[in-house]
Amino acid sequence: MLVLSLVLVPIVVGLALLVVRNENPTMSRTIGALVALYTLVAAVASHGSEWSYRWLSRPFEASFHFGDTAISYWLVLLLAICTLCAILATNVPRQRAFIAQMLLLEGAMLGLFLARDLLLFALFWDLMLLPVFFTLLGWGEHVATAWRYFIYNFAGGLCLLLATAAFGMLFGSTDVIGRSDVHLVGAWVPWIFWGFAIAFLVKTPVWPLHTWMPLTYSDTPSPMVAVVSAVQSKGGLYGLIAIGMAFMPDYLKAYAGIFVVLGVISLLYGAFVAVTQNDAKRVVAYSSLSHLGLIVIALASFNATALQGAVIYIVAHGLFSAALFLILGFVESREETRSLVRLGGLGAANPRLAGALCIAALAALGLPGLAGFVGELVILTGIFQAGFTIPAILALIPIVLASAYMLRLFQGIMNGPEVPDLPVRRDLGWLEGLALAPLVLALVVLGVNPHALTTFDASAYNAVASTLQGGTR
Amino acid sequence: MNPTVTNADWYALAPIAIVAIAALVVLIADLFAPKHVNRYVAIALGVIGLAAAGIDCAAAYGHDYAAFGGAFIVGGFSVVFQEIVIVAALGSIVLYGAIGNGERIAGAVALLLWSACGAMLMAGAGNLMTIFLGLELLSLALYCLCGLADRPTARESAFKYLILSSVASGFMLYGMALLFGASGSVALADFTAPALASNPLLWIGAGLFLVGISFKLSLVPFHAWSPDVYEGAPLPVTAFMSVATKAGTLAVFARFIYAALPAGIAPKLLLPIWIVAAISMIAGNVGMLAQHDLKRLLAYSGIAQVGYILAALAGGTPLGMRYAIFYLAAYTFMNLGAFAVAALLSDDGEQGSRLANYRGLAQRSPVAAAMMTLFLLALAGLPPTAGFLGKILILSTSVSTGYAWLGIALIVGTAISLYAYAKVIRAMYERNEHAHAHDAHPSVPLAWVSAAICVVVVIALTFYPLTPSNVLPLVR
Amino acid sequence: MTHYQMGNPGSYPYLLALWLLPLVGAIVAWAFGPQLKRLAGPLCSALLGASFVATLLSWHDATQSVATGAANLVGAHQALVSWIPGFNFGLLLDPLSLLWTCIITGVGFLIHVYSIGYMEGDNAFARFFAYLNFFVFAMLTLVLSDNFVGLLVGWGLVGLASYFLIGFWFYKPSAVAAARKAFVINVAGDVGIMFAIFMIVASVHSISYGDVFGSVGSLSTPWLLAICICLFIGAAAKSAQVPLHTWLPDAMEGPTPVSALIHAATMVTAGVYLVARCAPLWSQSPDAQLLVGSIGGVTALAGAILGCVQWDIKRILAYSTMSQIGYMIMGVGVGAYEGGVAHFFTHAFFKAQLFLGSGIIIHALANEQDVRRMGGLVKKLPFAFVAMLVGVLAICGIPGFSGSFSKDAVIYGTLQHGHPVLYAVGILTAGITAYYMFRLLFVTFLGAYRGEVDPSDLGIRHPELAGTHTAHDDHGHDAHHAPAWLMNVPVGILIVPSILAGWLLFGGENSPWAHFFAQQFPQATLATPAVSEMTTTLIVLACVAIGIAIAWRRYATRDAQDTAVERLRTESVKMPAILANAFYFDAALDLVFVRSSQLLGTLFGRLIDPQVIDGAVRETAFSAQWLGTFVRSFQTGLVRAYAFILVLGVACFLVYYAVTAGGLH
Amino acid sequence: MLPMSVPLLDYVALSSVIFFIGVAGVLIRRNPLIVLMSIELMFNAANLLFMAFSRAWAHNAGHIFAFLVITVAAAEAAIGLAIVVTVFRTARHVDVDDVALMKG
Repeated sequence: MLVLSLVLVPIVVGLALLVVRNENPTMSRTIGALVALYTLVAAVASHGSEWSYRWLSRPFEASFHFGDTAISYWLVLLLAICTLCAILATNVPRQRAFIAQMLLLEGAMLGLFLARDLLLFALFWDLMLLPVFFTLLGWGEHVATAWRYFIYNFAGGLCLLLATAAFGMLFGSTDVIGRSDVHLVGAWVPWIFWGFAIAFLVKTPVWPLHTWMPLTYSDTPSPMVAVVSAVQSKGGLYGLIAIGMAFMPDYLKAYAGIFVVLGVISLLYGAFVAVTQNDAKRVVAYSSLSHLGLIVIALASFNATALQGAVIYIVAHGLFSAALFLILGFVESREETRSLVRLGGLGAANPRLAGALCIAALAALGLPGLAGFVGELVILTGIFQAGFTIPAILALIPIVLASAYMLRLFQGIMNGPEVPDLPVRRDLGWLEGLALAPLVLALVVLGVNPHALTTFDASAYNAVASTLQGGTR
Repeated sequence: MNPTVTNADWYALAPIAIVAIAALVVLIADLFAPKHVNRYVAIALGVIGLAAAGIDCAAAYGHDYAAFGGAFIVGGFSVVFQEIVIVAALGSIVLYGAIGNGERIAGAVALLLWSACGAMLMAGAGNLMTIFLGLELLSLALYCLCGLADRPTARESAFKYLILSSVASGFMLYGMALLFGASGSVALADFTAPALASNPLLWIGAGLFLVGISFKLSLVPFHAWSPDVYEGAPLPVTAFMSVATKAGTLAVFARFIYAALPAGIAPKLLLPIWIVAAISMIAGNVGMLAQHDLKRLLAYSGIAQVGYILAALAGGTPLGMRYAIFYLAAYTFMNLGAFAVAALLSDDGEQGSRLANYRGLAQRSPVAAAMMTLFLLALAGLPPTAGFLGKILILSTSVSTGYAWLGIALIVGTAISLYAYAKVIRAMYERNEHAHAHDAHPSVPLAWVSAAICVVVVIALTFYPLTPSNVLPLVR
Repeated sequence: MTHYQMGNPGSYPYLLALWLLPLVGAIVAWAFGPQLKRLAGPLCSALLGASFVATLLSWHDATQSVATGAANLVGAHQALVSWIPGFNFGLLLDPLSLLWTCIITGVGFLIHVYSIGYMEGDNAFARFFAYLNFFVFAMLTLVLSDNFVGLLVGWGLVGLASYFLIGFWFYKPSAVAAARKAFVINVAGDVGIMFAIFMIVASVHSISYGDVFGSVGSLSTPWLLAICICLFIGAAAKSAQVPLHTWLPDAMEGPTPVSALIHAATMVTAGVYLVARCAPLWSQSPDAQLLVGSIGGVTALAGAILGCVQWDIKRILAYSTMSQIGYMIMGVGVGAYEGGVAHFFTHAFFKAQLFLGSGIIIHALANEQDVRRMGGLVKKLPFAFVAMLVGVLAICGIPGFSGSFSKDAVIYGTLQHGHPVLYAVGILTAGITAYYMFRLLFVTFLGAYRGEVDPSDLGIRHPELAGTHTAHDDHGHDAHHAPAWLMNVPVGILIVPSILAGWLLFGGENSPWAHFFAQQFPQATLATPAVSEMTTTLIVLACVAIGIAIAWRRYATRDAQDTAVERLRTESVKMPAILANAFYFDAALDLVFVRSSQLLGTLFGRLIDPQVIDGAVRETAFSAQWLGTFVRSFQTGLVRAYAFILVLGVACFLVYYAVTAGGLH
Repeated sequence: MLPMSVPLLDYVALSSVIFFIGVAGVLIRRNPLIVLMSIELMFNAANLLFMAFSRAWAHNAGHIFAFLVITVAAAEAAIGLAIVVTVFRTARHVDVDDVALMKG
């Protein structure tokens, strides 16, 4: 039941917040933070437990089946932490409704990661689009962005739906996530595979399905985009592991070339674009394209080391992109601009803000000792081991570019002479500091000791497990 | 054929009779009721009559019986469809209470009830005559209902509906004549004779018959009437029409294709229908894109939604039947809910359902906006609504029965529809400082209640997918 | 050698202490900077001093087991943690890392003390020391790591520290740009090492030095060469080897103590350390040796030539650093490991001393760095003159001073290992070195003070670009001046090793130096060159003498001193473009990497993304909208039109059914 | 079965001709009354067919059906005329094409 409450509590509280009339922003923030904290605690407490209730028995078996898997456990923790931090950092107009959307988003995504049933997974997959869509409508800068987000992701969601239905018909049950005895083969499976894959690739996103992403990331209020970029984008990668790799390994292997090529293009493309963007949030958005492209390659390379690296990097990217977006949100709320051309010299008056941005940016550019580096190094080692020499070499270029654009971002905001016409500066407040501290701390801790992330029990995924056994180490 | 008529035959007709008599009672009561309460009397009597019919009807579930020598067949199948029709009638009578004109309401309620009788008759129709009778009863009452508003658009809708529907009925009737010519019988049961499989009369007759069905289901290209009629008709009538017509016609269609065809010819015979269904899914949703009126938009939406339901039937499997019914039931509630919210917000004027009126609704009435959003999302097939589960189920049948292309059409259509539904949602959540559109009936409790019931059902159906097993259509 | 052993495994608390103490200092100074205020400097210095002591103590521990006969290998190896499965991390203190550790903590300590004086009054005093201590920690990680990933971690972290310290005055756009440039180029180097690690892991399945060096024999020649080249990319970036050197002169934007510690004594020599550390790899790959040696030679020469045309005192020293590291790389590259490493050792002292000496000058002249605006400082700053003189003598290789021993060892080593061309390059470079170092000395200290001369008369076109920094206003000199001894004492102490350190090499193969490294480096069979070591020394000396003579003639004669202003102007204005632009390396790198990246980024971000991909999406959306209008256009509202459509539909149905039914017969 | 003097096919042909005259009337004529009459024509074509087939099969279902249709058609005509009157009450010219307020 604890697992179930993990999903239900944020949703119920979110809905309740939508209805109540109390507009006190502190109250909503406190409630939101408490719920997020509850999910964090409950996620740890319920580790390994399950809850199941039969949903359909025809045309295929489906259940309301919740429980974490080896990999989703980390994503749940990441989500809970990111949501907690984001809610603490929330300071927007119409706070109550916004926090409600944040909680709904958290609940939907918790449902996604905790779903042990494909149909349930599909349900939450579509459900988690809605809070973001409404946030874009209510708080976004351009309506067109909401369209892009919704249309792209829903198109992906429809493919997922079709594939799920086909999966259910073919296998007879969708209550499969985390099971190790599911191995799909047959004439239909490539279609099913691509149905899933397209949804996942849109969500991640991967070039050329990415154009919704920079718009969404730059238009959404920072607390929301912190969660979206940090965790929602991982839904696709999680799906690739828990569904693509676990149930249809033969096809993931067969089409690995396509994934690798798309991953490499995303990797390079995102990095090159990030170098030239002047909108701070877009720099981070395109860097996400680049970073997540690497993870796609890692998954496609079907190598134990790369997979380990991918899990580390998924978490690391979640942490640093959440931190980056939150910090950029702070900067934007203070200076009312995100243009790297307009900003500058904030570091002198805001040393704490500068310090936090610095650590986040360094983690993003893969500085050794921070979590991003571990993921990158292990992934690349694995890719190279798996024989993807050219992708491994090409993947090195974005590392250099990352240092260029991340430093440009950091220096463009914090360094240089002070810009006289920017509004009065105020360094991080205690609440904002509290919002950033867990993320920054986690980046350092996981960078120094990423061991916990590598010891996940992959036996739940038969294909993954066999990959790990067949790995070279 | 058994010529003797027993009491059981009459009992089979009891629900219909109750509704028909309730209509008469409504009319008579209207003569005596004081003027300021007469609308409530009419509504109350109508609701009571329908509820009684519903209860009586439900009792027949599980007792299959071919009354009047197979002219009217009672069973799980007819019960489910009749209940859907009753729900639609209930919903729209309640909406009449919300927006109707006090003086004319008794007549409208009576007509609505008779119209429901027609649809209920269709649900159990076992031969061509019953089908025709039910169809015409449904349609004739609807012609009148459409015109029952003091607006030129309402009269125009009645006129258009009358002409076009009659033409379609003409085609259908001619088809029935040919079917009769082919088989020598009007009973659906007799069309299954293997010898008929290659009879051209049957093929052409079935073709014309299906034209009539397609018209009533408003499938492209027989859909042209529906946007205009839906837009012009009074809002409760549109609500009723969008569900009851489809329910009754779908019952006839399902019975025809499941139980009234010679073995083996279904795939070839019905191919045009599936093609038309696929076209409807796409064209209906595309048609929504450029609309400015909610009723009109829902008309196009209905065109596509029927396409989805047909996709479930394409395989001719029992499961497909169940999912079609599930989706129809879900659609009933989503649609009625959407109309209920619309009734909350608009008087039934020319401009009443303009989408422009919905701009900034979330500010003025957040709960109404939220409910409308839920219904639109359900129509779009997003979770956590019955529309989502319904689509999954339909997809699974269409994929497994070899009609994957219908599934793909469904997906494409859904993707397009999303844009249109989201446009309405966007308008509602737009922050409009000068929101001038006033909400005509912001506090009509009945409409609120019905909308709330629809919300609950639409969500609950997702988690408790009721797909009754005893729903295979019978012909004898 | 099939098995490579890394010291004696065991538990060495001092080793751990020496590694972590600077980290403690960094964290404390960073976190409690505002509270510590001026205490941060002494605190961090003290911690570093303690770290130096711990270095000596842990070496004592390491030699203990040899002394008691428990082991025959000198060195301490402490396993620490399993970072991620298969990537185990530990500390290794062997002669090579001891050497570096001593310099880092020892010289580092002196520079810390010096900095207390130099940075006095700076707003971010505590932050400076936090960065310095962090650098020391990072550098210790680099040299003490027992595996390649640990090395890479340290490698990246020193880059970061260097970035922070170059950009320490982050309100200066030039400093910010220089910091970024340094960091990005260094990341390019990191990436090289990273790739080497991939290859190592793929072939050896381990990242530990012991495993890797132990299985060198199993690697194919091209594979080994590839690993060496990739490692060297890292080394070249960090050690400012051509063509990745362009960041080093710009790095002089940082405070002078930083230049002394990071960009002269320690960090930039990490490349030397890497090559020396991986001697087992290089020794098996003659091609890699030739490549590395050649690049070292080219760098030595190029640095020296460019050193001749600089006017900024720190840039002169920067190019000289580049040139000297070229020597070191040349030495370790060709296989003369003891020589190359020795040159690192002596260079650390005299170059630190030169920088600190120049720091005294800069400090005294309120941040003036252009030597054209100096002159005659011998009377004003006698101590600085002495310090600089010793440094110059040492770097030029005047016999008896430390540089002479190590430089000769490198130059002779090239010949011993069969590289006569590099030998010649080394000698030539020694001569040029003498020229520009004495030029620096003469222009700065002799003649009349030119600080009051109008900059344009001296040929200074853009004072702000030429290194004339007058804007370090935060770096206040008026308020509480620290006692001068804080800066002078460290310099004074450094004079001793600058002179004496080289004597450790005295005695050739029987020197203490050779004994110390006896077990460290693979011994190659050496050719006996035609030219003896003594002759080499003499040739070098001759070249040095020529260099000094030219410098004397141009800058130090009475006549030259009198006409200094015109001379300097002519020289500034008539400088050949190729030299003024430093052989166009900057421009070329900019064109090939920076511009092309920006071009691609602009192309993708401004054209392909919004126009092509998103354009296609918008086009689809638009066509859906258009389709909607198209469908609408059938709805004319006319009943007869609707009926016509209906009948058309019926006709289609009828045709289908007629044809199908007809086909049944 | 009584011998048929007129072949069944002739009835079918005649009824289809009448039917299509009805269809054409709906499509071509602009007077709503004539349109309604054309619809009656379509119904009656079907009736003719029912009668013919009923006779051919010697089965009275067709007759019953025809009576049913006649009744329904009468009701339809009544309602139709009423609607036409309400629609065109104020119009000087009675033209189907004038009824096009709603479109698109």
